[in-house]
Amino acid sequence: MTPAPPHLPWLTRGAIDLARLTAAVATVEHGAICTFLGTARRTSEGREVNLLRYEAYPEMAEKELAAIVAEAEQRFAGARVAVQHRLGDCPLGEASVAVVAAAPHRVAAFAACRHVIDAIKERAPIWKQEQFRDGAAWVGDPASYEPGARPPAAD
Amino acid sequence: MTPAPPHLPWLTRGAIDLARLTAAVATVEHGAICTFLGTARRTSEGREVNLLRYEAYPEMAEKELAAIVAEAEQRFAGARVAVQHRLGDCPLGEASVAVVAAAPHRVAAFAACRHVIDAIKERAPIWKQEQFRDGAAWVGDPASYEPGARPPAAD
Amino acid sequence: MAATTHSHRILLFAGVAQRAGAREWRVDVAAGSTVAELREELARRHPWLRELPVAFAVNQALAAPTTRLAAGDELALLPPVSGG
Amino acid sequence: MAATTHSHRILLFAGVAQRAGAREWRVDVAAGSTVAELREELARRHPWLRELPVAFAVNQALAAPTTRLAAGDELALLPPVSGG
Repeated sequence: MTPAPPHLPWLTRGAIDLARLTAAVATVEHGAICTFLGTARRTSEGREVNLLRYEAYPEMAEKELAAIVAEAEQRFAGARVAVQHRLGDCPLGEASVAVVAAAPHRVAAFAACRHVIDAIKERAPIWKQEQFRDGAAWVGDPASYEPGARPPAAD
Repeated sequence: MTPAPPHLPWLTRGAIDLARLTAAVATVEHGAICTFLGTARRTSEGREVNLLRYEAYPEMAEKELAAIVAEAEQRFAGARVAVQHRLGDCPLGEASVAVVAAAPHRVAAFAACRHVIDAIKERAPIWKQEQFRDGAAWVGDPASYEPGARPPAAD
Repeated sequence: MAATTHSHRILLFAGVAQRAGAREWRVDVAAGSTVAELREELARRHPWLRELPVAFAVNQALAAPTTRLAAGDELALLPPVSGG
Repeated sequence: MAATTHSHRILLFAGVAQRAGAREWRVDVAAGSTVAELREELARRHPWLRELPVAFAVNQALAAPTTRLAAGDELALLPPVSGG
């Protein structure tokens, strides 16, 4: 048995360190590592995005991410999973979420990685705001569009 | 349109640089990056492996990898894929193959990545030798087992 | 005997916080009230809530409409999630 | 008229190279021979080839048994692949 991975924060305000996440789960008994990065896209439904901003209910999001990972590790034989989600401002091209699934073989690595990102998008209490040149909107909540809202200076 | 990715070698004798592969395909129009790393496992069918050694028919392997990538980019909308396979000695825990698939959305990124690694394992003229304490064997060719064969010094 | 009431903090997020212009609300609810009753009470005060498919969390877990609220419960209003 | 023959290099890899103790073979084949005929000729000289499900590549592409060999073709014997 390999020791439990060192605890990494589920939520982070800075850039995601993929190498650190990978090191937290990969061992010499894992022949397969499947990684998913969600990155900030410039175009959303034809509109140009300047920046994404993420907000969470942090205590609940941490519990939910831990539950999703535990579920995947139980369901997919030998899989170990690391996850990190970014909060606050996420510049274009940078990762807002990373999932790393290590497993003895590739089928389980792909399945665990896919399960975790799907579950995060479905269940984790995290919200994405798209910042446009002339306003901002919470994704999935189009009535939230605020014309004139501009991204404030980075914190 | 984004420019074509700079050419990276399909085959490499040193460690695989995942960040470089990712940079070669990811753009701000890609919201999803799915990566697969095949890594050298310590245990193979109950036997302890010291080292993997890879050999290829290099000219044909390069053509085959390019064809597999072109196929995936055509089949999965908006996907761009980078691949690198290691040759020579691959120490335990290090990556022998990396596939990076960037796409506008996650379904295509996962599908392209999975397609490419499956096709590599099925079609690329590349061979893996497992080096044990007391011999070595080419995977899929058990009659090739050579007792007494030991890993020579790294080249 | 007069009905007992509890005072609750309700955490607000994303588009809900934006519309509310606040990060939390305080409400008093009668002891033994359900999540459905709380939702109705909030919607009476903030009619725009009816347009949004919000969920409720009680003590950091999704709660069913039939869940009964107890003193000290941490409540939250969750608009449709969009992480990832 | 005497049959023309071509001289071919055949590249060997992995377990095949190991058994052959060589990285390539040279063979003369009659003009117009097929891959199946070449395989039969090689198996006559190296009976262990019959135990291995080897494939043939002609000019760096997998070749069918019916493929005809031409002068200058680059040939290779491919044992079962195991990359990844």
